[in-house]
Amino acid sequence: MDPKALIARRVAQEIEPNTLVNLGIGIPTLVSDYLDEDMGVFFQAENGAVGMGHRPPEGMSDRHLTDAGGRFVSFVPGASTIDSAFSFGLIRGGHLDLTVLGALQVDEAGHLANWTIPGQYTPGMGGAMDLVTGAKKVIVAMQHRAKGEAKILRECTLPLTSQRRVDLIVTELGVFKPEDDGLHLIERAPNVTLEMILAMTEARLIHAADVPEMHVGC
Amino acid sequence: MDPKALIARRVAQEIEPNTLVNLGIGIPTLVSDYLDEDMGVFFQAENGAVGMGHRPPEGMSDRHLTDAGGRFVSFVPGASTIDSAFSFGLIRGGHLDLTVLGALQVDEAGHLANWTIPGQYTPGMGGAMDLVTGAKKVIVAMQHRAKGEAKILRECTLPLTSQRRVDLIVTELGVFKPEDDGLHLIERAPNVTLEMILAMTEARLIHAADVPEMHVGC
Amino acid sequence: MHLAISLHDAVDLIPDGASVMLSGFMGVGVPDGIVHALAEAGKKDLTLISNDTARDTSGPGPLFAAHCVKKLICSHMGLNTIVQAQYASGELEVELVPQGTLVERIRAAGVGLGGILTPTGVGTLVAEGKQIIEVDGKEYLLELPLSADFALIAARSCDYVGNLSYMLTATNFNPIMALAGRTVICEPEEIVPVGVIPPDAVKTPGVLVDHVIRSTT
Amino acid sequence: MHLAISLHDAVDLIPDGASVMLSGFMGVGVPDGIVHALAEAGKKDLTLISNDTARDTSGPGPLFAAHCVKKLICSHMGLNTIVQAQYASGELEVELVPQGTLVERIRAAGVGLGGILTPTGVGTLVAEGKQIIEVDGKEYLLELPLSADFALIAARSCDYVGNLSYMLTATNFNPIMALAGRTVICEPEEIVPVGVIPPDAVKTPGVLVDHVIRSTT
Repeated sequence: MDPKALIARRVAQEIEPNTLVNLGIGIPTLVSDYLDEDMGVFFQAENGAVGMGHRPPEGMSDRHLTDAGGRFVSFVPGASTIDSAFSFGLIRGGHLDLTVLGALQVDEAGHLANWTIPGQYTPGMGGAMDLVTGAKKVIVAMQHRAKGEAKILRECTLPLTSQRRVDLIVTELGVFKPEDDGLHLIERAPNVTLEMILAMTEARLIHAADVPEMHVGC
Repeated sequence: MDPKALIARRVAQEIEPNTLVNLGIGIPTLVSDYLDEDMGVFFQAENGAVGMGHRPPEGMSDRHLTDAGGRFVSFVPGASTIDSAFSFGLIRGGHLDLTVLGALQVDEAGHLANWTIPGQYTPGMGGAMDLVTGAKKVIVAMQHRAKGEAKILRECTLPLTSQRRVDLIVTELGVFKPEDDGLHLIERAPNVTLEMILAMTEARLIHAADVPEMHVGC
Repeated sequence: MHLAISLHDAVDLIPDGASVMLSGFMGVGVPDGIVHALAEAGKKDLTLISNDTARDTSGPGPLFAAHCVKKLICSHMGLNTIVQAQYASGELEVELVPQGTLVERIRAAGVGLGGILTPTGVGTLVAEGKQIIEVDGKEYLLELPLSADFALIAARSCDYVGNLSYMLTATNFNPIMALAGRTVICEPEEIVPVGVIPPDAVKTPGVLVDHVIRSTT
Repeated sequence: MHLAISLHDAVDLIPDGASVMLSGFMGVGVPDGIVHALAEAGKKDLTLISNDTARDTSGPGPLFAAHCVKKLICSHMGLNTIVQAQYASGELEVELVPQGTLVERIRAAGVGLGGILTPTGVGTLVAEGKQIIEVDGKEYLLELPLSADFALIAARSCDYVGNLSYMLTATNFNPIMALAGRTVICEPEEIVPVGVIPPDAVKTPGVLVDHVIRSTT
């Protein structure tokens, strides 16, 4: 399976019915493709939409209805519009059940760095700091390494997005859960061995002798 | 002229066209009777109305449209509804051009006390503290004395409503303006002498030798 | 999907001793059905957060008549003789909060702020015991968030995903309290099919609403 | 009564060196007419407060292309290559603010708060130089109000007393900035007679709006 699709499918399993969910750009956006539309999940966009749906059919897009990237979207039945203060009120106030974001780095403490690389051009944190700080649950969805470098580290070297511990990390190699005692490897991807994961990860991992395999049902 | 009507007429002269005005209960409420309806003044009610109008005709009242006292009102053309946070955002944010309130006491420094008498039952400050602190202009409209006691004092003996200096005090005897150097008597009511005012006022008054008479045009 | 529940079930959700925000302003925009039902059920030791206490038989009035309330946090209690009597006798503990501060404290809890700085109350009795913070040479009171176990709110219309719209001055505290209750129970005037309330007319998205009371009529 | 003014007169109101809030999100809900007119007028040394910088030719883009902006306060500038170049060359000073903090700072200015306490940014670079206040054992950043000489906003409909309604996600920062500009200039898609926007559909009461731009078409 395509690594990105694998990650998105696994993250989709974490989504509870009747919840409010915010998906970041990149892999997180793919998650909605693997959800049952009858689950009653509402997708939030920071720019002020609750109940965002798919890209509208050709000729039916409207310049007043876009996602946080400025792309045309549609509304699902029961959607609503909110202003930016209300939108971040939902995020920071703990009303957002889940946010799924990408990462530059995560570490054993569950800290996430995803907004700036010192010395390089920084586009800005946008809503990331509020999302990571405020959402009830934060899942990092990312490819396990970037340009041959480990992204799951003992300690982030890049500036943090929040001091809040993320709840789950899903990569194409496995699923990781930061706890008080450290970072737990709780699942490995199909056809991936424990040894491969340990070799590709800088962080120290706590794991059972026999790590169960991810089920993504396909 | 009836003292209350005199006060209300004089306060009405202070109202500028195209402004947002909040009138407290009692004498302040009467002020709207003496305004030209073409002035473009919008009356705010703390409970969330911008553009409150008169009591509706018999049979046309609606339980969803009331003033801050819970009485049925109507909307003028161009009225709008706001929630309580927005309503006090207008008040505290300096968007309310004028509030007219009653007082228990005012003093030479322009301090107002109108919400509690220690040892007596205190109904609560409601929106008074926000109104006095936040409105661009605060006018006190009150009868000059209460139960034979002076209400314009050297220094308030009752707990203050705000540390903000009010802009004008209008009674049935005269008009008073607190400034840096003290409390100025700037107008006397028709048929009221300077001596009468001085005798009825505990505060020290700064005044011209010949205090001009109030014009209320009736 | 927010299952509509009966008034009876809604009342059962609220235990004695709970903190309860009740919306409304002088009896307007109050969920009257659940107020009466809580009073009839004889709930005890509630902490009630409400802008005002309306009159003896309106707004939160029935809760005081039935001795349900131990502590009241409000901006005004002036027109309710039962509240006055219970306050005088010491049965009722009262915390008075300026109205703009009250709604902003509730909002702060609802939107995840640790507090707000307001000029209201500086130099008055309201400042007692509160931290004063100076910004640009001006003093402000640090006012803290105010949340509650339950927010009981009234709406004009509600759809089956819990989206709410309000009408005119019956709006007042409703959309703010809907953000701040840990459990939000709405008593709408009508429940309508999903889609009937246009997205721009929704003032409280359904994701904030936990339970909707089905009309008993 | 808010007299509708021409685009030309609106541009004349804004001097070089002014601080300007510009609403919109990735080019949606932006008053594009006045943006282009300010760029063509060659305004200088503006401080621009905007959520993002959209793209080179959308949203606030034209203001950067015409070198109107000296300082930018925003949450994201990632997709505008002109902004990137001006930032890299040192022509443009940039202050990055988390989006939720940005909108809440603007709101604080608009509603007369001296600041707000937010958990966002604690323990990050954003906390540098800011006061940390502990409430109930949790740390918050004290974030200060953000106002501007002008707020330039876009609306769906505007009536002749300045009441505004917005449409869908073109709402975004508009109603918040309408509270916080010392002078508020609105560019609506349409101007309608008073009474056409129902009281409950008004999201910005006309009392907040100083000038409305008459369509040039």
